[in-house]
Amino acid sequence: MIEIKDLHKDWREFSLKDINLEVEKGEYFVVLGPTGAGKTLLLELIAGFYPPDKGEIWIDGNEITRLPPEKRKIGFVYQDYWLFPHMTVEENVSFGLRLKNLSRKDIKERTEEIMDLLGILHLSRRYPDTLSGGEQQRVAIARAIVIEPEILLLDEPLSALDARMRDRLRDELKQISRKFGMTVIHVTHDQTEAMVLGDRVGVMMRGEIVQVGKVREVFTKPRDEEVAAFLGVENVLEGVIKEKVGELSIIDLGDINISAVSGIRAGERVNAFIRPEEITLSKVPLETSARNNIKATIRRVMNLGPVVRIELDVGLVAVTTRQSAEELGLDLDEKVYASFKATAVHVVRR
Amino acid sequence: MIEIKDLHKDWREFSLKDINLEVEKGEYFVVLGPTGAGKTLLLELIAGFYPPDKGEIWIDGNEITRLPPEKRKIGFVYQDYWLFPHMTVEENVSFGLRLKNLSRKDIKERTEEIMDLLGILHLSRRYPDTLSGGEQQRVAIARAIVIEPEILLLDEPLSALDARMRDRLRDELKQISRKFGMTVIHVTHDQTEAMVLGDRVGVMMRGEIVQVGKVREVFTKPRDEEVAAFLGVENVLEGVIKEKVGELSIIDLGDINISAVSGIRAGERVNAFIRPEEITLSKVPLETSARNNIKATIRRVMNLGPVVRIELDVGLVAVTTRQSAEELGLDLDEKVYASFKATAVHVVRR
Amino acid sequence: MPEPDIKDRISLIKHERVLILFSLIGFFILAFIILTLANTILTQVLLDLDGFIKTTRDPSVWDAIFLSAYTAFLATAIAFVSGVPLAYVLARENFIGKGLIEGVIDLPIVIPHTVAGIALLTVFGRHGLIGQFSLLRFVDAVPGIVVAMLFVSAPFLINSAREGFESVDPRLENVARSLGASGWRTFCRITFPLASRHLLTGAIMCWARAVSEFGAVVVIAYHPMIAPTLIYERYISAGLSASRPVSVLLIIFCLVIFVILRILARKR
Amino acid sequence: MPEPDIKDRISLIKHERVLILFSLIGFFILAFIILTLANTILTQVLLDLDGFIKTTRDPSVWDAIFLSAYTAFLATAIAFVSGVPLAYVLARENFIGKGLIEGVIDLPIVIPHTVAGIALLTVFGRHGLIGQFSLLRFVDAVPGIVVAMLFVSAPFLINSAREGFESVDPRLENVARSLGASGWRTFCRITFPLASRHLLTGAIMCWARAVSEFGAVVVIAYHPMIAPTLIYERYISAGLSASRPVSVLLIIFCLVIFVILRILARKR
Repeated sequence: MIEIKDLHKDWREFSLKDINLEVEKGEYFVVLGPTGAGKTLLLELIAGFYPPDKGEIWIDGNEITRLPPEKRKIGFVYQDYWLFPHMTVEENVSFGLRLKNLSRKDIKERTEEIMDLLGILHLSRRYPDTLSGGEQQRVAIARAIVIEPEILLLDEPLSALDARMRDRLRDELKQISRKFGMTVIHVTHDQTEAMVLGDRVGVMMRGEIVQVGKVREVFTKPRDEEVAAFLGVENVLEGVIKEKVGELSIIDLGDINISAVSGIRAGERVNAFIRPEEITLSKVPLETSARNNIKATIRRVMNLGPVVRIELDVGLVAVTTRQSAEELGLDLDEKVYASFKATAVHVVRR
Repeated sequence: MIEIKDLHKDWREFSLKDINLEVEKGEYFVVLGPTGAGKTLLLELIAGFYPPDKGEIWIDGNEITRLPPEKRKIGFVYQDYWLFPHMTVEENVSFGLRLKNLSRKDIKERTEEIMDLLGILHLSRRYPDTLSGGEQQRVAIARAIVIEPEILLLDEPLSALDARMRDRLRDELKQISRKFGMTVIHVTHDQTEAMVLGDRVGVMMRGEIVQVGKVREVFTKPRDEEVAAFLGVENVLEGVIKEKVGELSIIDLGDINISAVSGIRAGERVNAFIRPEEITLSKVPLETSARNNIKATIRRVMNLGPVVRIELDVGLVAVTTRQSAEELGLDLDEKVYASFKATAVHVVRR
Repeated sequence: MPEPDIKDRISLIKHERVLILFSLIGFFILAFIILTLANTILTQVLLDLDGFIKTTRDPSVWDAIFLSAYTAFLATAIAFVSGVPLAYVLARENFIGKGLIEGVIDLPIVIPHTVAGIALLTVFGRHGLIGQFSLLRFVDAVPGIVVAMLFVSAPFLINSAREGFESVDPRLENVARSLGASGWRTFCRITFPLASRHLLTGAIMCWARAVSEFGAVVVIAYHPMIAPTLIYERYISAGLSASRPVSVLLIIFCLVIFVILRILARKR
Repeated sequence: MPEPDIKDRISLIKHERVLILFSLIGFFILAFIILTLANTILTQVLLDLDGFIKTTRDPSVWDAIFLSAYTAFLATAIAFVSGVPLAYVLARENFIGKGLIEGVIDLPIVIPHTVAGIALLTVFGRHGLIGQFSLLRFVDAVPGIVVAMLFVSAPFLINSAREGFESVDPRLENVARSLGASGWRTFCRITFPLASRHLLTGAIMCWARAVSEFGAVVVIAYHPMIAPTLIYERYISAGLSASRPVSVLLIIFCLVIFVILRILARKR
């Protein structure tokens, strides 16, 4: 467990202000905030690259505030990889192991195992400057986890990658962190990353952590308008995959079942994300290509200018034009059918 | 008119290969391609910063292949602004004017007029390093257009900006280029920019221009799979705003009318973009909050694995799950209703 | 948390152990420089203040100092006018033989100073390649001093100017060209002002190197005496105690000029 | 398109007018350096090849050359051991008085060489601050030569090393630390290897500056004679024609060493 108490650091004109945070063992914690919020500095303080001005950092009941970074057993991955340019991929990955009293055979085995896991074994003799961004970040991740750190700090690890590589590596990050049971603090400005990866999320703004909570909680109940504006409000639903019919998954959300397209096996716990614009409301059930038709009661109607935000009792939020809402008589306590296509549901393992 | 004939340039390991291109006077031409396709190099050759290895560049019937850049009357805006750091905003903007034989009064007037147009008049005494990215790019654009070049070359002018600023400046770019009647070549890797801004689009890959055409044409009829994969296929519809009911616009697309949310005045020519996933298909007309219910005939059904791509005769493309398609009997020549919400239509001025 | 203060202090030291060790090792070379100069000044002031004051009133000492400063300035000016354009070409263009030219520019640094003097003498001496035709007299004359200083100091200016030009992104020049500025105007309005800090630093280093030169100058022009020559002459003819007051005056003089120039370079 | 070739050629010249002009101006300073050295060598070879050959057989000349190379090497080694850690501290830490220390490091460049010699003599001379207690003799001895060379050449190594360390991103060190490397190991395995090119260049410049020094050495140690002193002595006692063959030998020697070192620095 990581405990951060009243951590404070002035850095030129910027201040990190009285950060208090607890991250559980094995948790995947995402710090979400805009550029310049102080996210990287927070990670660097936890890693021990700089001493804080005041405050304490405890890991598993030991204070490490002033411990040098090499004694903290914390892995660190930067956005821009920072591979050692004078070493091959294999030398980069095995760097941490070679500092320990291990036999050559052990080092080689463990290095190759991790490289294999991250799909970079074929690159082992290459030098970093010959690799693509995605390959470099895989090497950086392999280098950090090969020494099996208790804590892994990820500083915008996906931000420098292109969209396709970002999606792939994002899923792999989640799997790897599960596999090794590492505690992860992942810093990002990207909402999707936070939703897909985070067990819990901390929202950081102007050097302060302004809201901490489960992903769903934070995204559906932002503390104030500023947080809401930064997050964008999304439908985040927790469920279990109940059955699979071909590519189609039926997800049990507790009260309701929904259909989604995903490759995840039955029985797995998942989060389902649906953008509010994807949900169509009507007064009668529809026969359309939208697989999901859910009966619900309107809980709240919020006027947002040209569009109306409608909260339903099943935990869904929809957005529609004001005229549609008036024509269909979408008022408080009315019964409606919410329909959305199976392809509109974004499913990820929890 | 710009004519580029067999332009070729080797640049370290990279080659720009036999570029042939014609851009009409007053046209907004977008060169769309992934990073490393050679887009910037192409612009720099047109501007005359480097001599080509072979080939010719003609402007309005005059060959300018070997003319120094200062004689070409071509404005250039880089992605990273490159403002003169030792000059104030006003000095930056007036730089080009001060090189001409103009009176101080004329210079001041025209500089202020352009700064006002771009909303940077209040920044005139500031230095570039005190400005935000969006402000810097406005200054760079003002600096380029104040001398009223015949041709404006934009090298990823929006890529360094955050999303909100990008959207705003994108619309302004379009308006400004209209106002001055400049011929614009705009280079980007962003499909939305190409769709929103381009009169025509050239797709560039690995140093070659692989497809040129009207935006709609290129996006709906990509030459091959590589281009299609890079573009993503989208619904791009040309129309005119027929009437406005509050925030709702009725757009006349020729055969059909659709409803959309937009602030654009009636009578204006627009492009409407709809993502294929937003379109729901059904066999009977639906009473839902989706404003648009369009009767159409299925022209083509393409199996794309778990999902099916369905082309309709009204020029729309929809994507749905295979199961939905089978259950609803979505086959060739069947009549269906395509419904999508007014908020799902992205409307921009043509 | 028991006694956090002590624990903190210990681990802080541990943390930065390498830097502390390095500071200690590095201190030797610093102490060597400071000690050498400070000891000379203090010895003089404490043991022989009168001798020092007398020296400050000796016109031949001031003549030598001003001649040094003046000739070094001339050498710097010549190096600037010819070296800055060369540095710009080297910063912007790639061509065959560029590495060779860079080597030639660094050569004067490696050539022993008296060898440079002899070489200059074969060119600018009374029977030298240029000296025999020239209307200017070089041997035992101001032009000879300037030529010797120019030879040893020009590399500093050229290398610094080159670095300065390399720090100006060519895209700034491209933009200026597209706005209608010719190559020359672009250089004057964009490149030169943006590199001016490096150019000034380079000029300062060039002047400093020129004003400190002895070996090359003493071969080509023992007279008129520049300050380093004057000191050598006093040392040879009258020993350490006679040359020390002039040395102290020169150290102070150079220090003052150097500090002023550095402050100027920083302000820009 | 009528006569594209001629049109092309003319506008190409127009386009790069500034660079061509600058190349012409820059050529003067290049020509000055090349001419001076080439003329000396050619004059010697064409007019007095025998004298040159005789010089190459003169053991006292070779003694002086080897002494120069050897003492310059010692000075470089000392500067390296103490200067590299100092450079690292300056590259990584910010503290009050850092600007002052940077100024102190550059001071030896501005101090006239004979003044440096006098100052070193007051410290390392027989009655000097250190000289009176030291077991080593400095005056007219190898340690004196080394100390003089060290004083004038150390700044070059320190400044180059510092630039090298500044070019290594601290985040590379951070990552190495997080992987379990201590500060010292991080320096040895990451920082030092990545800065090694700059360190080597700095050492070369330091050696070159040391081997070329005359003024500071001649004051503290006229004997044993290093090459620049030997040349000066021959020039004073026997004139230009007696000192020129040794000068030519030294130019060639320095050129060869310099070229070898530069090639080494590039390979790394």
